[in-house]
Amino acid sequence: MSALLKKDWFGLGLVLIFGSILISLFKPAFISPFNLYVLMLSVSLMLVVAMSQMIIIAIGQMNLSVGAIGGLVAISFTGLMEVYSMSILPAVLIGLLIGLACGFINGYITVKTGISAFIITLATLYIFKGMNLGITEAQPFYEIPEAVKFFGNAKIFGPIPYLVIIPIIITVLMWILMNRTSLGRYMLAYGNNVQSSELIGISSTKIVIYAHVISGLLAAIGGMLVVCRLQLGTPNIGDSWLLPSFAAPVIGGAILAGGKVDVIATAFGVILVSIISQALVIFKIDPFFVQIFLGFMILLAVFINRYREYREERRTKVFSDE
Amino acid sequence: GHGVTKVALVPGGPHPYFAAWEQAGLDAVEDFGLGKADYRVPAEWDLSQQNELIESLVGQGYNAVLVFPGDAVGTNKILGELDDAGIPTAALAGCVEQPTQAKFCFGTDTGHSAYLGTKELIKALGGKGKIAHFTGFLVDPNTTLRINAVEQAVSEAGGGVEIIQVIADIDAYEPADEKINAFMAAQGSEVDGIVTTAWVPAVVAAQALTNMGDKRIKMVGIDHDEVVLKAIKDGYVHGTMLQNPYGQGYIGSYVMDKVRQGCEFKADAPWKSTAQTDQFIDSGTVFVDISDVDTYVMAMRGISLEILETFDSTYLNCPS
Amino acid sequence: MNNKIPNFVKTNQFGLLILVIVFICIFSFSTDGFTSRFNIYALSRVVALDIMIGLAMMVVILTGGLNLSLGALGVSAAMFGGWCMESMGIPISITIILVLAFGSFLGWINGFVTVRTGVHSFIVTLATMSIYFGFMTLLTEAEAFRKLPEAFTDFGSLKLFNKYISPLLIISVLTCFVLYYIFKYTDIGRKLIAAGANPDAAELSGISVDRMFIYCHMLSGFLAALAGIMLTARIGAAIPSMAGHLGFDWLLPAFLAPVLGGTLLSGGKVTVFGTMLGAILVTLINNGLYLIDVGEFWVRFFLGIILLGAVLLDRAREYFTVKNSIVS
Amino acid sequence: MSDYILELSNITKNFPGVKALDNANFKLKKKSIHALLGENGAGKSTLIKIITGVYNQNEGKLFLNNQEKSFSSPNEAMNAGISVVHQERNLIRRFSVGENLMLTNLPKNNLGLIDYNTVAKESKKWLDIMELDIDPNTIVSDLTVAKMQLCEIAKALSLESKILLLDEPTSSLSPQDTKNLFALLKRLVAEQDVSIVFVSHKLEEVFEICDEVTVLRDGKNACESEQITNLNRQKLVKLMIGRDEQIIKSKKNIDFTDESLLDLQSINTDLGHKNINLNLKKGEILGLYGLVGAGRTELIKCVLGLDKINSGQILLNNKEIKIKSPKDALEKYKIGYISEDRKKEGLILMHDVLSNAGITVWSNLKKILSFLNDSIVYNKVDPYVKQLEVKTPSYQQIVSNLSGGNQQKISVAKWLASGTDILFIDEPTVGIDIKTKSYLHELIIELSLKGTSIILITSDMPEMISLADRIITMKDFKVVGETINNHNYEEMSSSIMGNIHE
Ligand SMILES: Nc1ncnc2c1ncn2[C@@H]1O[C@H](COP(=O)(O)OP(=O)(O)OP(=O)(O)O)[C@@H](O)[C@H]1O
Ligand SMILES: Nc1ncnc2c1ncn2[C@@H]1O[C@H](COP(=O)(O)OP(=O)(O)OP(=O)(O)O)[C@@H](O)[C@H]1O
Ligand SMILES: [Mg+2]
Ligand SMILES: [Mg+2]
Repeated sequence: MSALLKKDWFGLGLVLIFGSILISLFKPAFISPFNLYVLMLSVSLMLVVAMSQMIIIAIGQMNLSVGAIGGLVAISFTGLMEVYSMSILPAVLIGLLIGLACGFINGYITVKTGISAFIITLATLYIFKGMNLGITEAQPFYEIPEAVKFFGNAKIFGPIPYLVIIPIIITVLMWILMNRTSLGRYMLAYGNNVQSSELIGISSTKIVIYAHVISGLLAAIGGMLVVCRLQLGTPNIGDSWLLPSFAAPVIGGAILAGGKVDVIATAFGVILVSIISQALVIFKIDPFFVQIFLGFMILLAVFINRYREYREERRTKVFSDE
Repeated sequence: GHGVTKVALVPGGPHPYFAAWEQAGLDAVEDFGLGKADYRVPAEWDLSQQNELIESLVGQGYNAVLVFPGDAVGTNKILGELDDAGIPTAALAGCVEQPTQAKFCFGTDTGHSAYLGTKELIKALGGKGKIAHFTGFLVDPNTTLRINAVEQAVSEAGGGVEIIQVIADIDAYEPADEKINAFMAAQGSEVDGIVTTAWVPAVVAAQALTNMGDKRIKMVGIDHDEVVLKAIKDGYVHGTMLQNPYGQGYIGSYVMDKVRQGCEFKADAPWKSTAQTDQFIDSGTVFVDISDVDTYVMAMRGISLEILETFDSTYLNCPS
Repeated sequence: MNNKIPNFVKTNQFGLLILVIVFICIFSFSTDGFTSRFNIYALSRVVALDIMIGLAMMVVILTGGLNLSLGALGVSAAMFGGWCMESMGIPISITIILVLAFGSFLGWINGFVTVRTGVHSFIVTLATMSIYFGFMTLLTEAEAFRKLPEAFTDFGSLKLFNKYISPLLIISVLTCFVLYYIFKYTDIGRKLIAAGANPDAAELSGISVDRMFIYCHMLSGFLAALAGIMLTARIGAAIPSMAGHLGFDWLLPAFLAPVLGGTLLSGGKVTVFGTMLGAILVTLINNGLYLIDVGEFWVRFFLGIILLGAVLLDRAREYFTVKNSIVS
Repeated sequence: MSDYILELSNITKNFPGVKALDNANFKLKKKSIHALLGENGAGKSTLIKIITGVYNQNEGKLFLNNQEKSFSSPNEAMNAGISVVHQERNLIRRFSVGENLMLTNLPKNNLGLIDYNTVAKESKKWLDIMELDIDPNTIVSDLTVAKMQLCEIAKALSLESKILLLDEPTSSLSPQDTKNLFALLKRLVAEQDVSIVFVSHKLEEVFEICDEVTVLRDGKNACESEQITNLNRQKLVKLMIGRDEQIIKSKKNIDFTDESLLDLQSINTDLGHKNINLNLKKGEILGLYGLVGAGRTELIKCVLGLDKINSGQILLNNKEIKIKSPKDALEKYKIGYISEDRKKEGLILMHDVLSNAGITVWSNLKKILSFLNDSIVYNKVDPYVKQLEVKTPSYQQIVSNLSGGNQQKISVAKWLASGTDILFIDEPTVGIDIKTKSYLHELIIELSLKGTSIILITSDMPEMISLADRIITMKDFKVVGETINNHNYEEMSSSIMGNIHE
């Protein structure tokens, strides 16, 4: 029991359970199959995005370009299928490749120049988003193969959408990566203390590049999943990812200075954020109040999960010393 | 004596709605002998970015500016400065609020369009039912106009219609998808009609209804996104309020050239009035449903030609 | 010891200055309108605002934190100012004082919550961004204040120095000098920097770190409010959307200027003039790209490339100067 | 063929503004324990880092088993059979002890995933060898400083390398831990043919276990592979600092019946201190002895208002005071604290010497409108920095580029400058060379003669006995004894240890 209490996800799990019970007491529609389906969809998409940011938080950096990568891949993916009539599989592969390349660029420049990833990804955010706009001239692509549309819309059984499959696999893989592989442990070690881990013999180059490449790949997958969901490839995909991508890991106990992330708690963070924004709709909150509520709910969520860590977090900085 | 007219057509930011302006400008150059009529897009939806772009366009020698106001109030300042510098401007597609130095507003009366759309929805519902309204950023003054217009149309319906929910701030696809679907889950069985008054909510709501296969809920959208048009053809969406971006760009460029040649607006020009301005010319708003969704382009062209043909005689006093 | 290279050359500011000059040359020769009076005046106004926003972010980065609520705060303050002038008829000078106080107060909330709860300022300001913006929209019902005193709005379009320069730029540059003075030549400024660099050590050395952090947030609020007033004067009205949804439009310039200026993201270092030069550089590039006509859809792309180039060049300069200062 | 396992010849290493090593030579014989000595900043750690591939030398060669090698990363050195305990702590604080020990070579199961049971089992083995009673699943940040240091040594051992480099491994160990460690090191040399490089500032330790000595002074060899048998303490000190050592003893007469200046009365704290009573007389050096973890640092932090005092009172000049924060302590009551953890709490490493040395005096020096410039601060702190002979190229040097010892001097200098009445000094000479140590000792005595009252926390028994006027012993967050110091090492140490072990 006391071991459970120590877990980052435990407090959040309780909040989720009690919160859901409370909401469904007031609004039974909350646990209707269709609502669960909608909830799972929004969780699925954000999960991938949150993981993409989480792995960069793990090494104590930030990736401002997640959304830009996601958007670029989304429109490349649909563009290839619409303009070049490419079939789905190669389009997916090229999409992943673009994500990988973007991540590699971020990681490579960051580690080779020693400039903070915040700055590098701020610049690449402009570059990737600029390419996106330059290619599309702000026009969406509409010609999506039926199979893609089906994947984004159909249910496996009950309220469970096909779309959750990939995010769930990714979450499991991420858990294994962060908890059971040397690579993941080295990333966390690196995030904990860059100098120590270099002295231990961990190669910064490898760690940083791998983390960014994984982040790029996840952002790419996120972008393509959004295409499946929206059934069109608009240049705006990814524009709204940045804040939720940080909010979920941080609500899940991640420390922005690096070295501490928790995959399960991050997933719970995503669910919590989704439930909050859904609750705002379900309870018909006046649109003029929505922002205010959202702000207070974020603070509340973080308080609940953070209180016991008060001392550690008190003065951690976002960026470790360069 | 005024040199060639070089018109810049500047939207508020990158958005598919304005794409037709590009061709419209080129056609205007061809048809009316302008020097230039270029479609120039700010890199972001951001008032300051738009201002910066416009300022740099003046530096590049453009001498007339047609602008979709990044803000109905905020854009006035720069329009005034351009006017002081001898560069005529006009608001295109959406209006700026008076007092303004923009020569006129040529576009859609956003409030009126929402009002008409809601009327159409109420008609389709047979005068009673529960409706929801999905719209864009709250801080856009047009959003408030739309919310009020929808309320007004509902209040005129005489009690049979009720607005059960307004969802705003969904001008991005992903939050829109999340919120609209959450709404469908919670109120889908209760709601009878949906009116959307912004591009993204219209697309997402049309997509949601299509995905659900729901033909019971009546929806009236806005604009001409393919998703919305297809949903109309497939019967998931009742209709949409179309605007006339091509005509705006084409006729707007023409008028700017005339103004630069010294034409003045007639004192008794039959301006329309909107909540924002009383120097408004309607570029045409039409409601299309399944019956005319395939032919709306022709209908729009008809409206444009009609406006163009009578424009000089109706609005302008030109030096001979 | 080798001291052939003057100290100033070793700084980030020097690198930026060179870049600024290079870009001015490139744009003056390759475009028509760049040196026109209209363009320079327009640039001076844009730069003025970007400097102020950059400074407002810089003073929170100093603490090792971030202020995401910057834009929301600035707009809230500006709307408050609009309300004072239009609805309450309060004179301009008093309004300005009230607005700056109001901005500092919102900044104080950010600082107080951050310090007292131990939640990171990134999250606190993420939440207050929503809250401030939400309250602002709720209270104003998204209505703009546009019947502002003419003396006030005229100031925004005043042209000085042979009509080349906006007075707003002068305010910003003056602010830079004041901040520079504070950080370099006052006890309090030094304490702010020390607290940001190593809070634990500063605390044990008799500095009240919590108070310093709150001061930084208040200063940030103050500067954001000042930016809000300046923007109001420039557009002649206080508009809820003047910094975009949730004030987001301010965030990129807010980060770019200090970051290019050499402010350390981990805190404990400020570069006031670096931030100023950073803001100038970004504005120049943006403007130049529009003039050069790369096609607006590609502007962001090239802006990104140039930014990347600028930080890489700066790193190269640093490397070079360090290498040259090695004793042999 | 020589029987040197490791040989460095003519190594030069430059840092911006500093020549850390200047044509230095070093030879490590097989199966020997070789002491690497020198003042702070002499270049010892730099040499270690060159051997382990952290830095690349600018000039010179490195031979391993008579073959020329150059390591471009710590990994390569590790693979070549060199393991190291660096001067800085290098454990990953949020990881468990076991994982830290195994980190470079985490055991995998047949799926290729980390097997944490094996991690625990394997690491337990090395903890047992070190006679460390720690559960491998403990998170490192929950350990005391001493335990962390021991874990770090265990980690180095776990690589089973033939060359072991230990950079000040005993700096935070208790005498008992040190004794155990030495026994183990001797066993490794005898039984497993390991060769060890040992860096320390404690000469007793060097004489206890080392065979050969190399001394660095300003990056140059002051002696090279000298047999320990040819040296004595005096000679060694002379090699290191260029002159003889001075032994300092406080010869004051404190009237212990005087009124106390500072009085802690039945203090109970949040951290677990029980009924602490102690008083400090004017001009007295009150020693606070205890084994590491006795709660001394924590007591001081509670007094400074950083943690909560639940009951009891603090009297200053017989008046009850409430200290809310270190700022309060400094500005209202003229009480200062020199932290034991100079990197985290003592210094702002990224700032220059001047702002670190001046931080405590800014408030006092500020002029109208809070005006303050460098020269005002410089005038104030310069005498103290000079007095401590801080070795720095200039006041603009960034503190993190100074050697550990010089950093410590700066963190002392700033409190000297602030001119407090009461000074808490926590482990002032950890990692400090002999020369500086005696300066610091002199300084502490001089301060107290001038009327500053000092509470001195140190785990270094000789230091305690040579400096303190009265020694209070703490154990498990309680005061367990009080002795007036007669400066007789044998008597005092047995009486203190008697208090602890009673
Ligand atoms: N990374 C660095 N950058 C610049 N100078 C450095 C760096 N590391 C060490 N130095 C300088 O090199 C010299 C040697 O330092 P080193 O750490 O090797 O000394 P040391 O003998 O280990 O001292 P101590 O006993 O205090 O640990 C010092 O003057 C130090 O300031
Ligand atoms: N056996 C133990 N196991 C775990 N934690 C301990 C143990 N003993 C002490 N601690 C805790 O470890 C922390 C570090 O104690 P520390 O060694 O700094 O105490 P101290 O007496 O001030 O040290 P020093 O004697 O070196 O000044 C304290 O918070 C203390 O509560
Ligand atoms: Mg050393
Ligand atoms: Mg201690």
